Amino acid sequence: MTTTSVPSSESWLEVAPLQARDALLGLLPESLHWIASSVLAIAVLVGAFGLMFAYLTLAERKLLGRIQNRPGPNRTGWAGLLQPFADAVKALTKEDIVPRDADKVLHALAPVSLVALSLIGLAVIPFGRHLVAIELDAAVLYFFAAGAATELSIFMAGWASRNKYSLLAAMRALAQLISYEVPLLLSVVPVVLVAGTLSTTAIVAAQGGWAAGFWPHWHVLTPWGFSAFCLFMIAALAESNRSPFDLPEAESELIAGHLTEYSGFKYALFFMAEYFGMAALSAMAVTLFLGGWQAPLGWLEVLPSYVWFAAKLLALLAGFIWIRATFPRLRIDQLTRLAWKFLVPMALLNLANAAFWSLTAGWSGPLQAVRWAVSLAAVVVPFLLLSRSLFSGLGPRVYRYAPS
Amino acid sequence: MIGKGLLQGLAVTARNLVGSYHDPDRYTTIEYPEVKPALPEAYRNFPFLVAEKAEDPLGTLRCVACQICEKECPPQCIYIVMDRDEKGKARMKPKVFDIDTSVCMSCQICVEVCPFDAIKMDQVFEIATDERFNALLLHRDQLAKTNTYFHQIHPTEAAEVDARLAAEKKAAEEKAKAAAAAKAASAKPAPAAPANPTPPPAPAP
Amino acid sequence: MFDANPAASPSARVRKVEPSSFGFQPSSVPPPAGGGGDLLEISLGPHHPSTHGVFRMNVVLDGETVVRLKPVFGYLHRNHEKLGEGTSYLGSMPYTDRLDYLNSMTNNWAYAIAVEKLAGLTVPERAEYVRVILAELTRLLNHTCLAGFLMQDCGCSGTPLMYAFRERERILDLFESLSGSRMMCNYQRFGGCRVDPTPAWLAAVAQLVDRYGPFLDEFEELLTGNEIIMARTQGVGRLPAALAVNAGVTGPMLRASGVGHDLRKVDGYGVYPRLNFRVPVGDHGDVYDRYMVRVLEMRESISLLRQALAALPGGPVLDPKAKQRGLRPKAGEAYGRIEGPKGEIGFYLVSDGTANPYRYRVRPPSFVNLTVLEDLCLGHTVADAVIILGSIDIVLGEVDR
Amino acid sequence: MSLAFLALALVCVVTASAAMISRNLIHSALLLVLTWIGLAGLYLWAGADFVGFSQAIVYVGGVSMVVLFAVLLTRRQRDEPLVLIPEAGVGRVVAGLAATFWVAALLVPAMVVAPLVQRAGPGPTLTVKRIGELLAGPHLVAVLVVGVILTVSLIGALYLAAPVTAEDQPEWDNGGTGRDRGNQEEPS
Repeated sequence: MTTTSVPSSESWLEVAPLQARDALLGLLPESLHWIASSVLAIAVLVGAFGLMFAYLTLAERKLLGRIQNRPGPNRTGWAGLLQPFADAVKALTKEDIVPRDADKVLHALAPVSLVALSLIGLAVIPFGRHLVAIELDAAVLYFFAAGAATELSIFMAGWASRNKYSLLAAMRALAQLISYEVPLLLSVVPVVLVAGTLSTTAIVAAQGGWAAGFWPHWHVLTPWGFSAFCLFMIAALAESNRSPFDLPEAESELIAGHLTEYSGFKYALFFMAEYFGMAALSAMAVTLFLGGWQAPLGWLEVLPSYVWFAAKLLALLAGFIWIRATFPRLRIDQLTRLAWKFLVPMALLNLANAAFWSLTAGWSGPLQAVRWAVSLAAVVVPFLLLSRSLFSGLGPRVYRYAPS
Repeated sequence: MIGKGLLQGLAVTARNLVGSYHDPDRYTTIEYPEVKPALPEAYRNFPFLVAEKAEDPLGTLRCVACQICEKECPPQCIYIVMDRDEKGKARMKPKVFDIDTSVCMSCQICVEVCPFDAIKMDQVFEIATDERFNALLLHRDQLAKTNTYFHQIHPTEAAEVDARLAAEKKAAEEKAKAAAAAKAASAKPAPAAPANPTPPPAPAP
Repeated sequence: MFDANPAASPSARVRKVEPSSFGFQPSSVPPPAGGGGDLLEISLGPHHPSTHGVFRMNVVLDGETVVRLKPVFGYLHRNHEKLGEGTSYLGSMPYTDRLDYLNSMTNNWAYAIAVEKLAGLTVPERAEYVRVILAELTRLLNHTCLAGFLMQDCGCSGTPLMYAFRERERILDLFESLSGSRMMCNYQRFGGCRVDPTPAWLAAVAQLVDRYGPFLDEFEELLTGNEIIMARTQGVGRLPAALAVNAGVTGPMLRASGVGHDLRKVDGYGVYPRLNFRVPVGDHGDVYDRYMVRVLEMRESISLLRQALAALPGGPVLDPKAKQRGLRPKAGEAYGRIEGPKGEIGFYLVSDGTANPYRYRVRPPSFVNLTVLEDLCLGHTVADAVIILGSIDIVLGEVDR
Repeated sequence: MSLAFLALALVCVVTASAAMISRNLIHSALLLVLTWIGLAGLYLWAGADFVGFSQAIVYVGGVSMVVLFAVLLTRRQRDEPLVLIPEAGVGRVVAGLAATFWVAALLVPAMVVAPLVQRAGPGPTLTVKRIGELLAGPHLVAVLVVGVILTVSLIGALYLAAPVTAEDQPEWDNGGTGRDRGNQEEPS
């Protein structure tokens, strides 16, 4: 955690986490403070996100259930609230099966490295006004560098299992990563361009305030920002292997893909990593586009900043689940085609759009309307053209009836 | 416009999410062990044997061990041995009546072919057991259930059966009476049930 | 994996794949996963999540593209036809429930028609209408389930399947309250039906029919316009009309290929000639057409149900003279067929005058439609093979018998 | 030399050597990824945060995938040894020694001339901004030229890789299996 001095003007809820940290550190000798502070930050992050993972699995199953008009898990504890712990006990007590021909080292290493890599990205996310584990100038870069190797772990899992389904999953994971890393990064560049910084705290700070008193300066509320947000979320879905891009897992095609030969706690670790990855990318999206911990309206700032962050994060995660409940899966060639023929060109055009937005920051009055119109057109027109070419030859059909 | 279908789909799932909280037409789950499903009257499961009296179920079985059901049972899960006295004369009662419920496919053909309305379909479906062989082979004493029970589970059908049996009995008695009046006192009384099984009457709706 | 000549063209590589390599050879240990060879042989099934039962597809992949596919079945073989020769005519009726266990009502009907032809029985008017009602309910049930399963194969996380099953349950409830069993109805009899439907039951059917249209609207809203589904299914698994006809494909699959052949029109069995309905046909013969033709058929079924309910006459539902037990038809043969939800379901019976059929043979639509599986899948990816199999609409109880 | 540097250097050297020695191509590739991670760590240690993170994104996230793809698509038989360790001939030994000599001749003077720094420089501060200014200012032309060259090579690669001609079409893709049903004109 940062050691910025606590402003006294803020509400006690806002500063409560810092005071708790200081109180804990006060129990230790001065010489241990630097390490204790880091350990505390790690412990809080792992604890909070671990708990969130546990209840996210429950929330996903509940939400999926309700969307499918069934109750979801409701037997363990009140309304199923103990279900995650029952699952954990089950996963821990299950036999850990390693196939005879498997590459044992990689087979064991894959889930561990995946969890670790999914988690370290969280270090640079500002969860609240004063809550960021590490202040980095190149924090955005760090985040994507940390997440770059996650699909490598999936590849390891798939390859080490010595199972043909797993191998196909490994190949798919590689193809997916190569395709989606590019639009993911490209959709972030406009934000960096406009905010003029790679630091996450500075990007959040740049989104503070309101235009005309009610329109927050969040990036998502600009044409280029909305476009970049959508691109980022699509790429994030693919990066975290969530439906409709869950091709490495693809249970109707590859049984469980890279997870086929995993059981017990290793399997649980993969799940944990999936949710950590999902949470990390959503947290990044909140930071980059949704104003981070900023409240949507001035008078809503009575709630502490981290509550706003959590609310936005949970909303995005619910969106992930909602999408999973609704969409079918893409095919691997369609997946890569979508990335290269739609997302990448859109992201590049969006970059130009953001540059225009950045250059015209001084326009006001009627010029402001022109600025919005141009930027909006620069999003809508390429979208229509690109999507039409992407879906050429497809569409609703008219059916005839046999003459009787 | 591309993406419209996707948004429509999201709207449908959202509607169902909300609907599952207030619309019983969408949220149709019955939480089974706590809430028992309402079985329709026609529901059938494994067969049972109808007995007249609860005090002596085995003694008052309607079954006369004619073995028609045994012959007609498609998976051949019924096994019947006629009860005989010391001289080998048939007592018109089953000594052994076994139904292997692990083989039975609940098709109701035994019920349809039975001329004596002696075997009917039960509605007990919670028959799970941890013993695959003996526990699923039901014997005479386990199969015998009273007519009252039959009335409870299939009231319409049971009422019809009772009415028919009563009518048949009355007809038989009158016939016997007429025969007795016409012939001398030495004539034997006719049996309670027709000697030749008639084809099964059309089942009750 | 196969010994492939690196210099060979893809076609030469394909020729290297000999059918003998598909046998059950315990020694053919899977080759190393980490590379080598160009072709990958995968056994999709028999316990694979989307083979619709215990079915196995031995596929040879070039990358993810299917270059060879061999269906392997028989895992659910129950000796159905031979059992039929050892069982009385009546005793085979409950066995037909278990052929295509989703559509026991239509199986019953086809079998009943065969026996009625053999024994020269007539069916009361009311029973004919009841049969139409049940067959069309079965069609709704089958097509709804199929759409759900197909979307599950496409990768939907169960949502369409759950909606489909919710509606299917309502139809099963109706079957249960009429026949006593949800799926194994054993309802048709020679010369009519076993139970006369009560007015309350008919009212429940009318209610279900009224709500089915809106359900289909919502179902289609979720799926039909979905761009991902269009991308996944359009142009995938095209079945040319000529191949469909030559392979004996029937049912919605044939009609999706553009051949308007429907036994309800062609044979005009039952009271179908008196009812008004159209036969939808597709122009492309791909998975999307197969899905859409079924959806359109469901809409026709709703209209058929309305007409049949309105025209339902009174009277008995079972010819009282028709003998059920101990039926001994005169020596001869008969083939009874109807348009089942999956296609032409037919029963061929030969009688030698005894109580058991001398020969008993089923013409199962699933099995015949499955024969074009390889032709449909070649050149597509594994993911497509799965949805092509799903769109054929098989039930392994009927394929393996 | 700090402990961190020693640890990072050890990681790099050990994993690089292991990657060379390993008989399993996939293991080699994954060890190579570890080496790159170690290198990224070295950059970070030296205060070059941008280069360090870029190293991670580009090499760990991108190049490693390409390497693994290449390995997976390479044909190899089951029992064939992966790394060819041939019988040592005189020529090979000489060639090896020569290569070693040349590498050493390049590296050793460099190390002597520019001794290793004893400690990490000042913390990573403004390197990103500085790099941006340099790339967009004095080196703009170079950046543009490199960009054009890369784009051209990318398009060329796409052109070479795309199978579009009719003779490239595999036999199984002719719309049927050549079985003698179908292929006739469609019935009306």
